[in-house]
This record gives sequence, C-alpha cells and structure tokens, in this order.
Amino acid sequence: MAVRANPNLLKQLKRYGADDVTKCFHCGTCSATCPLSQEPFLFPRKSMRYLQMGLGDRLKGNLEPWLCYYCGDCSDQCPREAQPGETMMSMRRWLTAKYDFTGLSMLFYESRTAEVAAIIVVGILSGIGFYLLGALSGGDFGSYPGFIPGHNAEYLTELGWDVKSVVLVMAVFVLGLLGINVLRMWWFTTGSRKDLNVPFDIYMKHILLCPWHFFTQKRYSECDKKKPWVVHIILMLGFVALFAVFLAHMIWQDDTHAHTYLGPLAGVMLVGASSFALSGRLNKTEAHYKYSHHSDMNFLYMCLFVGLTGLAQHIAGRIGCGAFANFMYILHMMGAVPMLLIQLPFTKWAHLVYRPHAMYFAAIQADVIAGREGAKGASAVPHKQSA
Amino acid sequence: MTTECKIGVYVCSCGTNIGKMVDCDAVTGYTKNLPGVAVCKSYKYMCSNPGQEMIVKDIQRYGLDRVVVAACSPRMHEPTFRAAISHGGLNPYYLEMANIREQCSWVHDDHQQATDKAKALTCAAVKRVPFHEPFDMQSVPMNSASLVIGGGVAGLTAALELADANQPVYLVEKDGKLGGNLARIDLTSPYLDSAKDLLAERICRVTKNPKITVMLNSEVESISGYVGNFKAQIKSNGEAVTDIEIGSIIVCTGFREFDASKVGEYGYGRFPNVVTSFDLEKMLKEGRVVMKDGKTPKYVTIINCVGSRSGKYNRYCSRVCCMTALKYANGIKSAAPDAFITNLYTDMNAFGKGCEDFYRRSAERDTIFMMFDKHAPPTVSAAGKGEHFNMLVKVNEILSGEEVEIPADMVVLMVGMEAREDSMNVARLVNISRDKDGWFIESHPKLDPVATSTDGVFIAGACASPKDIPDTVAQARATTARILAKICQGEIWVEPVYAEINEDLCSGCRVCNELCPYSAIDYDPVKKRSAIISVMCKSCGGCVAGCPSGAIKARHFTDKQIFEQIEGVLEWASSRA
Amino acid sequence: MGFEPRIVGFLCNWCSYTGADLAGTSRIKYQPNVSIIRVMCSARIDPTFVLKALSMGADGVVICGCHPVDCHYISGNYKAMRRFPLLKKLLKEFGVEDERVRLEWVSASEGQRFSEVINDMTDKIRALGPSKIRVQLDADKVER
Amino acid sequence: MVKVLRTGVYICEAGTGAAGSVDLRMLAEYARELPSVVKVVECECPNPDPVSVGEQIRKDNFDRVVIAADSPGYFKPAFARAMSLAGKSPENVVLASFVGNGAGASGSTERAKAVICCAVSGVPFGLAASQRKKSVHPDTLVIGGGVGGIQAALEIAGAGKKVYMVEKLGTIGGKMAMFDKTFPTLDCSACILTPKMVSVGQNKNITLWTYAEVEGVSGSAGNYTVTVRKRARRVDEAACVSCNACSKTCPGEAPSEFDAGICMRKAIYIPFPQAVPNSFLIDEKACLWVTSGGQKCGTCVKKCAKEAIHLNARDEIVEITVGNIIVATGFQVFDAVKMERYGYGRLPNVITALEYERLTNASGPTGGNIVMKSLKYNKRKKVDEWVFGPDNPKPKNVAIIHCIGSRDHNHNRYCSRVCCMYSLKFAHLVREKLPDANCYEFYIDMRAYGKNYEEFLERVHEEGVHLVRGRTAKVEEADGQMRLKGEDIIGGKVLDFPVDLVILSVGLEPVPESEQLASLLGIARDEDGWYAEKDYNADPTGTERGGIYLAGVCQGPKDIPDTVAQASEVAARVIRSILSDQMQDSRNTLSLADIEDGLRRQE
Repeated sequence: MAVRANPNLLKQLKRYGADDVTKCFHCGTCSATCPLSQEPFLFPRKSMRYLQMGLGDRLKGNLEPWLCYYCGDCSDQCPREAQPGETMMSMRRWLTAKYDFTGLSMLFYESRTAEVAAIIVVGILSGIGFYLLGALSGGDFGSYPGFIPGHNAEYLTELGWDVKSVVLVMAVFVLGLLGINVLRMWWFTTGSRKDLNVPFDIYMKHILLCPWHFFTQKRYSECDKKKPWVVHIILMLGFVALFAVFLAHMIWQDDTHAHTYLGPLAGVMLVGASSFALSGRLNKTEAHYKYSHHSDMNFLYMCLFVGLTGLAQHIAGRIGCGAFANFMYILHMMGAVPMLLIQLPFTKWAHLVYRPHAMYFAAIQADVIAGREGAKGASAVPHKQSA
Repeated sequence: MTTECKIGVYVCSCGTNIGKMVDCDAVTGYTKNLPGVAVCKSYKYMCSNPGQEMIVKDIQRYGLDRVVVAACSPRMHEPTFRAAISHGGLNPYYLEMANIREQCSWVHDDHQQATDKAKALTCAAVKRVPFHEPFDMQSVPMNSASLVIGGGVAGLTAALELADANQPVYLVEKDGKLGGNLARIDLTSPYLDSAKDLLAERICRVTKNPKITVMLNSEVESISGYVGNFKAQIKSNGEAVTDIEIGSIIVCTGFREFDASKVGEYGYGRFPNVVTSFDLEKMLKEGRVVMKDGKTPKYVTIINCVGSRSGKYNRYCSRVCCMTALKYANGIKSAAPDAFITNLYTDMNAFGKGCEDFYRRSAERDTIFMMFDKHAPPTVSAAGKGEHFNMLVKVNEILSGEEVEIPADMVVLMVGMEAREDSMNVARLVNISRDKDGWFIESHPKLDPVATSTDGVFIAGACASPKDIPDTVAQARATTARILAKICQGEIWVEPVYAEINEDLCSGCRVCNELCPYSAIDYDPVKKRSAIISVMCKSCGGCVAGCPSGAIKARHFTDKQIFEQIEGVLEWASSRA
Repeated sequence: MGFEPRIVGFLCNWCSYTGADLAGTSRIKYQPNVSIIRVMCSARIDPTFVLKALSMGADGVVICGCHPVDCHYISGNYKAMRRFPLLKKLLKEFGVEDERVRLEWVSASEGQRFSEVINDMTDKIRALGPSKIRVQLDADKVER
Repeated sequence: MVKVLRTGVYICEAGTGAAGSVDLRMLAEYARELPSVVKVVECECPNPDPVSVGEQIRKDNFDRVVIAADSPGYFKPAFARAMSLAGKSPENVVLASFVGNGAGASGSTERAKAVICCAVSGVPFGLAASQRKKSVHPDTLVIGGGVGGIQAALEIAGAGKKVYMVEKLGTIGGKMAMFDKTFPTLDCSACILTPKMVSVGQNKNITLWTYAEVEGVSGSAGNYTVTVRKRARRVDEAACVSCNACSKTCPGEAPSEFDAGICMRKAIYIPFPQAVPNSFLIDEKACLWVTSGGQKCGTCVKKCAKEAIHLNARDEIVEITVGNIIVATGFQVFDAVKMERYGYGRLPNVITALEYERLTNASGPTGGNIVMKSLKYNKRKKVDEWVFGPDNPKPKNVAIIHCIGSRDHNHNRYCSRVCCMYSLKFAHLVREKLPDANCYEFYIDMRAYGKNYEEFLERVHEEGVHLVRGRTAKVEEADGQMRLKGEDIIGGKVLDFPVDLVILSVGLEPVPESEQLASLLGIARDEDGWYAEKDYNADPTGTERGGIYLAGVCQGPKDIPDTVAQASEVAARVIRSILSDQMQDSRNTLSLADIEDGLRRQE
C-alpha cells in the first residue's frame, strides 16, 4: 500500500527540535552503531527516513523513538552531523503531543511561551492555594511544620477540606489523562495494526516489563556509554524516593523516618543529577546535551527548583527557621504542582509513562514478529539486491 | 631475404597475467629449437626497463637481427619494443609480437591448451619475422593550422588555446551562434557561477582573435589527407564551400539531451507540468518558475536518471545530472521559497570538488531526497479529483522500503546525455570509431583520453562521454598539447607502412584506382602504370588483394609474411598431431 | 584426446582485433582453437590466404572485419564482403564444406560477440570433423 | 544613443562564508559612486523573498540588478523572478561573484570592488582583468613524478622543450605504480605506466631528480628561480646496475613504501624492480652505518662490485631557472587509524586499499594471492608478528567498506571520487581469485559516473558480489573471529556476521608537504587542503600565480583519465606560453586601477 508523503510534517517537527534531520543521507552508521538497535526495531535511521519523507502515519505508530535513550553515540559518529539522537528526541516530543488528546501537549511543545506561562500560572495558583490552605487551616507561618496543611489535618477537616481528596483529585486527573494517552499510544502503535493481531497471552507474558523498565532503566545501561544512565537513574530514583516520602507523608502521615532521611537524600539526588544535566546542557558538554528544546530546559530548571526548595525547606525546618521553611515550602509546591500538572501529563516528564510502555509494546511486537519469522527462518546474511 | 636470421625470442609472463595460464618455460623450451632462433628468454615484465635492456644487450651480445616478443597485444606495446630494438641498433620493423595475453592467457582456462596456443602463436611470429623488411620513418611537414569542429565551450577553449599560441584556427559551428549546449545554461554547478559570463568572455576573445576564423552555419563536407596535412571542405550556409588546409582536427561536437517523451511513465508531453531539465533551466533564467496555469508550484519533484543508468534506454550514467538537479533544487527554492522539493535519485553522484558540500547544503535547504532502484523507476500520474495538487509521483523508496506517493505540481525530468544524431557522420568524416552508445572512442581510456585511433584527430568534451564543464575544459586544452608539440617540431613522422606498386608487374588495368578509398593511387597515362602516393596511403591493403596481376605489395603485411604466419600456426599444430 | 579443430582467424586491425583484445581485457573465455593473424583490413584478405590455410590442414577459417558502415578504411569490409561469395563458390568446387569458411563482423566494442563467434565456429567445426586435407596430410605423415 | 540602465546593486552578506574578510561598507560606498548605479541595497537575508524584492525593484525602477556576494548564484533565481514580477527583463540580473573571481580567498576588498565594477559595466571579469604579458623562460619544472607529472613532462619534452622533474621518493611512478589493475578496463597498471616511466628516464629533454625536494622558489611569472635539494641517495645512480648484491647482506630493515608497508625491505633498496631510475638507494633512517655515525656496518660498500655506494655522500643543492612550474604532487591516503571503530591497526586483518593493491598484485609479497595475515615469529625482534605470506589461509568472507574518511564531517567532508570504482575492482579481483569467497561491498552511494563505469558496476554485480547499501558501523573481534556490524538498508536489517578480511576504502588527502609547498609557491589551498584552482569552470588547472599550474589529484581527487587530461592540459598551456613567448602575470599583481583600465579598453 502506498503511503502519502507529507512535506509539511518536516516543518512541524522542526518546532520539536528536528533541525538537522534533512542532512541525513542514510549511510546506516547510526543504526549499526547503536547497541540498542536490534531486529525488528532498527533505529534511528528508519525513523529519520519517515520523518524526512513526511510519513506521519508511520511515525505516529512508531515505537522506535521510545526505545532510544539518547546516549549520543550515533550523533558523534554521524558523518553528516544530522544529529540522529536529537532527532529521536524530537520525535519523542512530537509523539507525546500526538498521544495527548487534549492538544495541550502540542501547544506547550510548539510554544515556549505557552509552556512557561502555564507553569507560572499553575505555580502562582498553587502558591496561593497552599498559602491559603496553610493559613485557613490555622497554621502558623512562623512555626515549622505548623504551617504545613497535613500537620493541621484536624483543622482542615473542620473546614471541610481533605488534603487526601485534593491529592486524589489531582492524581485521578493526571493519571486519567495519562491513562487515556497510553491507551491512544497502544492503539497507534499496536492496537490498530492489523498485521500484528496480538493474542492476549502475549500481552500478559510481558506485562512485568513495564515496572521493570520503569525502575531499572535497564535498557539505558545497555548503551555503550554508562554515565548518562547513571545520571538518569539518580534523577529517576530521586523522584521515586520523593514520591515515597510524599506518600508516606500524605497518606500515612509518617514524617519520622522517610521524611527525615529519605527526603533529603532524594533532594540531594535530584539537585545533583539535575544540576549536572543542566550544566551539561548549558555548556553542551556531551552529544546528548548539545541540543536543548525549551521543554528540556524547563524541566531541568523545575527539577532543580523543586529539589533546592525542598532541601532548603528541610534544612530551614531543622535549624528552626520556621518562617523561611514555610516560605520554601510554598515555593516548593509552586514548582511541584506545575511539574505534576503540566510537565508530567503534557511535556517532558510524560516519558516516564510512555517509555516503559513502549518497552512493553515493543516486546510484544517483537514476540509476535519473531514467532512469524521463526517459521520462515531468518538469516544474518545481507540480502541480494535485484540485479 | 635472409634465411639465416638470428632471432631473439622473449616471452613475457606479465607478472602472473600470462604466467598464470601459460607455461612460459615450456614456450621458451619449444621456441629455442625453432630454426633461426639464437636466443630465447622468459621474463616477468618485458616492458619494464630491465626487460627492455635485456633485449638491447642481447642484440649486441648475440648479434641478433630479428626480435620476437611474445607478450601482450601489439596494440599495447609494439611502439615500446620497436623503440627498444632501435635503441639496440636494429630497424624497428624487425620486430614481431605474438599476442599471448589478450588473445591467449586471458581468454582460455585450460593450461595445456593455452600453452599450446602460445607456442603456435610464437612459432608463427618466428616464422614471419625473417621476412620483415627494414623501413625508415617518413617525415612530412606539419601544417600549423587546426580545425575545430563544434563551437561549444570545448571548441572555444581549444581554439583560444591554439590561437593564443599564435597558430591559425578554423572554428566550424553548425549553428548560427557560438556557445553550444552551455549557452542554454544559466548557472553552473556546484558553485553556481554564471555560465553566461564564462561563455561571453570566451566568445568575445574568440571573435576578436585574428588567428581564429569562425565559420557559423557551417558543416564540414569532407576531409582528406593525413596527420599534419589534412584538407577539408567547409560548407557554409548550405552553399558556399571553402577549402582549407590544416594539420590537426579537434572534434568537440558535444552531446544532445535524451528525449524524455520516450519514457512513457513520466508523462512528458502528456502532462503539461512535466518539464525537462532544459525547460526548467529556461524557466529559472526567465524568472518564471510557474505552472502552465501561471500559478507558483507548491510541490516540485525532480526525477534523476531519466534515460540514464537504465536497462531500457542508456546504460551509462550521464555524470552531470545529479549536480544539476541540486542546482535546480536550490534555484526553485530561491525563486519560490514556499515550494517543497523532492529529489528522486538512484545514487547521488556528488564526486567533484565542492559537490559533496553542495549536496549537503541542498539537504539543509530541506530538499527531500528519495532513492529508487534504477530498475524500478517512479511513475507520474494525474492526481485524484479534489486534491490540492495536480500530479502524483509514485516511487518505491528503497531507503525506507515504502511505496510512497508524492504530491507534485511540477515534475522535472533530469534528462541524460546522448551522443548526437550526427555523431556517426562526424566519425566517418574524420575516420574515428564510436562505441556502442555512439560516443567517440579514445586512443586509450586511461592514458590517452583525448587522442583517437587516427593520428592528428583529437576528441574533447562530451562527444567522448558525458562530462561536466571543468573536465571538458581540461580535455579541450589537453588536445592542444600534442598539436602544439608537433608544431614545435615542425614536422611529423609517419609510419612507413603503405602499399607500393611494382611497375614491372603493373598492367595499368586501373582496378586499384577505383578500389582506393583515399584516392591515393595515381594513374600515369604516359607510362600506363599506376603508382601509390605513399603519404596518402593508409595501408588497408584493399588494392593488394584486388590487383589481378599481383603487382602491389603491402609493406609489413606481404603475402609472404602472412603465408609464413599461416604455416607457423598450422605447422606447429600438425607437428603435434 | 578427441578431435581438436585447428582454425585460422584473420582479423582486421581496427575493429575485430581490438574486439578480440577487449575480450581479453574483459576476461571473456572462449575455446582456444582459433589462432589469430592480424591484417590491417578485411579487404586485405587475399583468397589465397584462405586457400593456403586450408591446404596446410586448417579445419576452418574465420575472417572478421568491421561492421558494414563502420570500416576504418571507409569501405574495406564491403570489398571483403563482395569477394567472399566468389571464394565460397570456388571452395564449393573444391568440395570444402560451407561451414568451414566464414566471414563475420565484430566491432571494437564487441568482445562478447567475438567470443561467441569463436565458440560457435569451433563447435560447428568440431561437429563437422577434420577437413579432408588434414586427414590426408596426417595420413601422409604416418606413411612417412 | 544607448539608454542608461538604472542599476541597483544588492550586496548580499549571507553568501557561503568568506565574505567576512571583505569590508562590505566600503564596498557599498564604492558601488554607490559607479555610473548608472542608482541605489545600493545591503541585503542580509539568506533567502530573499522574490515578491518583496520585486516590489522594491518596481518601486526603485531598476532596469538592471547586480548581485554582489561570495556566491551570488544562490540568489540569482530569486532575483530573476523578482525582475520578472516587476516587469523588467530577467536577462539583466548580473552576478558579481567574490569567490569565483578570487576575492574570497585573498579577502581583498579591492578585488571585490573590481568585481562589482565589472558587473555594473556588464563586462565579464575575466575580460577586464587581463594581466600584463610577460616573456617566458623556456624550461619547465614538474614537481611530482606520478602519472600526472609523467604525462605533463612527456608532452612538454615531446615538443622539444626542457623539463626538470623533481620527485621526493627514490623512483617515479607515484601511486599508480603500486596499483594492480586499473578500473574499469582492468588493464594492468604497471603494464601501461612503466613504459611511460621508461620514456621519462630515457628522454633527452627531461632531467630527472628523484629523492629530491623543492626548497625555495623566487621570481615571478615566466621566470622563477627554484632551489632543489637533491637528497643523498648514497648510491651512484649511473653506476648502479641493480644487481641486488648489496641488499642481501644489509642488516637494516624498514617497511616497504612501495608495498604499502605490508612487507619489509632493506635499508639499501630499490623501491621496486621496474623503478626509474633503476638504481638502489639508502634509507638513512634504517641504515646502521648512518645511524651509528659511520661506526658500524658498511658491508654493502664491500659487496658492490661497481663501487657505486658512497655512504658519506651529502645532499646537493641545485638552483635552476624555469618559466613554468607544474605542481603534480598527488595525494596520500586517509589514515584509517583515525576511524577507530573499524579496528585498523588493532585487528590484523583489517587492511587499507593500498595494502590490498599490493596484496593482490602479482609482484607483491604474496605473489598475488589474496590471503589473511597470520602470526609468525620474527627472529630479529624476537616477537610474534602478524604478517602476510603467500601460503597463508585464504579468507572466506571479504568485506569492502567504502567512504573511509570521506564524506564524513568528522574527517574529510569531500567525496574522494575514485573509491567506489576501485572498490568494485577489488571485489572483482576477490571473485576472480577466490571464487568460493563471499565478497561484500558496503557503500553509501555507488558513484560509477565515468565512461564504462556503470557497465563495470553491473558486471561486478553479476559476478556475485553482494552490494549492500549502508556503510557499516564497526568491526569487532571475539574469540579470534572478526565480526562486522552494519545496517543493510535496502534489505532492512542490521547485519552482524563473521568476516575474515576487511578492506577499508580509504579516501584521498592532500600530501603533508602541501602546506609548505603552497607557501613556497605562493598559491592558495582550499578548505580541505587541496591546492585552489583559479576558476572552477574556466581555469581548473591555473592558479592565482602566473606560470604555476596544478595537475591531477593535488587539485582535488581524480581518477587516472582525468589526471592525465589535466596533465596534458597543463602541458598545453606551458607549450603555448613558450611558443608565443608570453604568459599572463599573476592575478594578484592586478590592482583595482588596472582592472578599471582594462574595463575601459573593453568598452
């Protein structure tokens, strides 16, 4: 079946950072250099080809961008400086926008102003909200953690507020969005492909891959360069730890152990990793730091901001500067909420959901294809061109 | 005639080129015992300095008076070994070569049979060589004037080069103006310089140069004579005939473009907005990159290799189209910045200086390159109703493995180069050969790319094979090197191989007069005998075989020599049986 | 060893000999039964050359020249072409089989064709068997 | 009465790069003063919009537009369209190209002014800029004794003119002498080149100095004084009969340059048996006598019956006067060690193109057998070494990788022009000599552009060579077996399969001496290091300096026929200058005033 080339796609993708993709002349170095590129997913070259030619449908149903962790080897070796790594990154941005049914993702990716404005608006609103929450619940701004809503739960209840339900509403909102988008992702990449026809048991067989990849970033460690994986996993574990602290704090009201030790540790991890990445991006130290989309920078700034304010809050609380700690707390929330509401469902942070799912879907597809090919018998010898 | 010749026989193993298939020692062992052979040796590279010196030394040491070299084709190294034996004090015509490489070791795959054949060929040479006669080179004066056929960039360059050396030149151009195919071109690849300026400068210099006689609307009617002393008749404006005398001829007749309407799939002539590269060139030059309805095209597809690299049309690559296509991609982008340009190619031939960079820059300007298999070219069809463009190009894109439809408002066909329709006439006129595609054949594809098999006739530019401007200019000037060298020498040496008539045997029947295609045989009505004008004779031997009284002798190809050779090849064979 | 034909080939210098060289440079293989004698033009082929070869025990003779219109000497191949039927007539009188003597056109760019001509000629002669003269000559030799 | 054309001059900054060195403001001021110029527009946009430019042309009522830029051709189609939109004749768009007329490289604002001046007058720059004529010394110097130098020297000598040839190595022949076959005819390279080398050696008009270098050049067009250092061969060329007695006992060894380093030669050696001059020479770096300061060895002197060896010979400096200088210094191949991922230098059976040429050559160290390296004990050094030997095992899978160091922004950006074809030739030889071996070609674009090249490509393909699009990424070794990893793009798979011999089709690079020689001769080099020609189209072999010409690969990668054509071209120009006893002076001697003068003469 012939597919229609759409020259406009390239123009669009340029807004997502695919500036150099037209330089590619398809020597195949990148796909063969990449240790992750394996049958049946040969990337990045083929995805770049789809992009160049404007085969939007092929691209939309393509899992390959997610299978790349961007170690930058391909970009280093590319003879034409076509930046395959960055092109894959830009395709991930574009795919995020495509999966998102609300269209907000597209708006935030295509317009820096929109993303920054959304973050600021949500930030200010949440700042006001949390201040009011603290103040209304009768918290004392001078005492720490007296101003933190969770600590004054009884007042809140009196007021008819329930932090848990606020959190729950937010979580349902975010997870609902992401859930729908993941379903869309599944439909674009796997569900709608009639040629695959995946049996249910294969879905079940690989289901554990999702959490496995989420927590280990195993695949990233298979890149030839190991450092990016280390940075990435520190950042990721920082978030996981923070999440744990948050859960412990919010749900079980436990601020003893987790809050005391895990919190600061997570904060340090977050600050360390994000400032490393940020300085890398600003100084363009490594291949994968050379090109930065506004969504990348915004995300790292936010990480750093959230990490730093969290740490400051903690330290200030410890040394008894109550007012400062509470001020930091509000700032912290002004960062954390936009991250959760804007960046998690719509921009950079969304990859935390899509990537493990991509691994999962990819494994399913590979399984189906291998089953089919196995019958035919694959060989590693180059094919013979028609004379 | 000597029967007690002292023959030296040298068998070359040419590295392993001969030695791998032919047992050279067996050949020497056999040849050594043939009558007249004084010395017989085998060596790795006879043509090398040590090899040649071996012959020279042996001539002196053994007092050799004939030399046989069993090696490669005489077309390759006969001049080399002739020079060598004359260095050793022998007349160069005392040499005979046995071709045991091109016509033996390279074409057979049985060691024994190849060795046997090599023996037979060597034996034939040994039998023939005693009947060789000594000749001295003939010297004839060199006419310093030259004829340049074709007024394109090659012709203009060659003419200027000669005229700047103060030598007279006749420049014959078929058209009413100079410039040839280059005059149709606006910018050159890959640096996008102005072709107009390039040409204007040359034409101005040519027309102002008193040494150059420009003959427009003219064609060469006939050419006679030989190197250094050609006579040509030029017919101008269909009637006036000028006779000129020249010493050398440079053929720069260029190319013609492939007729795109031959390729049905591309719809040239059927769809109004399918244009050839030359059509587009004109559109760009005139600043109207528009479709037939006057609108600016939004989607432009450029298809390379139209008529080139094809099993159906021309097999060869036309060498310049890839870079020209990039030039158009840039041109269209420049004239219509909103246009999307797709270039369909088979292999991107960006091999010249600056070309790879040009390729990259075109890619940076968002030209989309799609690759197709040269045996599965794209097709052009009309777009469906309601589409916002008017054609669809379908291509099997091999870098993605997808069958792709590309919207197109305009399709540009990069037509290849072909030999001109009159190339056969030109070849006949100046007596040179053409290859299967109609391109003129050079004397040696590697080391003598501008000379031809006819002495004094040179070829330059795209009449020999497709070429870009710098290569054409280089070739055009290269042709003048040997012409100027000969002019410097003042005279030229012609091979003394021609036919001669024995007056005593000639009956004056005049059969030969009619046979000679070069009118080199004169009949003397007083003596009632015919005689051959040696410098005009090209030694075909047609008269020799045709003479009823056997009065004509073909020098170096006498009946006796050939009989001996026949005996040689057969005698050896029968002695074996 | 079975019957190996001996064939003499007369090749014009400009087209056919160059074509044979091209077969060599292209490493196109053919049977080794033809020994080549170079002449400047197919018009140089005197009928006596053919007769001489046959009388010396050749099983066949092949003459190759430029294609019509392509002769380096403008019209030499036409001369050869016109002389050839006459020669054939004579040979017929002598009882020489028609296939034994051939005239073929091989251009300078037809290495492949040259090898085909040679192979075809060799195969045909091989099928035909040795020439009567050769049989006689061989018999004479044995007697001696 | 000629109507004065209202001319608008557009100075476009965004050319291709070099405009930085031209003072655009001064240029604009100069252009404003020129007759018929009504307005100078400085245009910074890299992609001027034809519609808005057209508006401006209509508004200012320009009849003619001059585009002045590094490469104004980039903008020409836009301006042509703008003119036609404005209802003016697009014929009246004139280009003033800085780079094309020598103002880019030298960065001279004066030259740029002249270029604009000519464009405004509508006279091609080349016509106005005609240099002074100088008389010519009849002798010629050819630097470099490869096929280009040989061809040029023979052509000039054939005209009866004197030629000096200076070659840095011990023999002429250059790279071509090392090749086994030449594409696409598969002529044996030595067979066609050695006779030419012999003629150079024997020609009375050619003075051949091998093992020599140009040390200094002074003077001007038509009369250059050149200092040549004839390095000490330490063997008397005339006396040596190449009997080989000396090298048999010589203890010094070095990798053979002629065999591309795949085997050793002695310290006293002849580069190859057909060398011209056919004489031995001593490699002073390997010679024990030289390195020990004359203390040790010296056995060769005793062995030489002709007393041809003079170990204490000194370099000789000679000075010659010539009218023309031909530079034909050729190339070196890309150093494949730089592309670490292919393992050259690390894996023994990864070899480069020149090494393969020698490997497959009948006169090479394996007698033309295509084999793999194997470990052999070196008694002298007491270590195991990977070496080629005629009886080594033959490879079963041979991979040929194209574009090594070429078409690559990390190395050389340009295409080396010959690698595709020589790689096809390699594949053909593999198939011919090892019919059982698999042969793979990994390419990006198959550039078979010359006469009969496409036919050769098809033939090699039919011979069963696997042509794989995709340059491949790396060669690795595991358990003594090399594996090649690459993408088969058209087949749509990633390959990872065992190979026994990998041939890297290395690209061509300027010789290391080219920088020094360029400064000696006063000629420019382009950004890739090749010598810059005067004009890409019109004068591909001339330089900015009169009487100095370029032939062959030193101007940019080229195959043999193109090199030979260029060499003949250069020879033609030299003969022409001698014949007419005049040549053009160097172009940089032209001042703005000269060009303006020239312009007036044209009008």
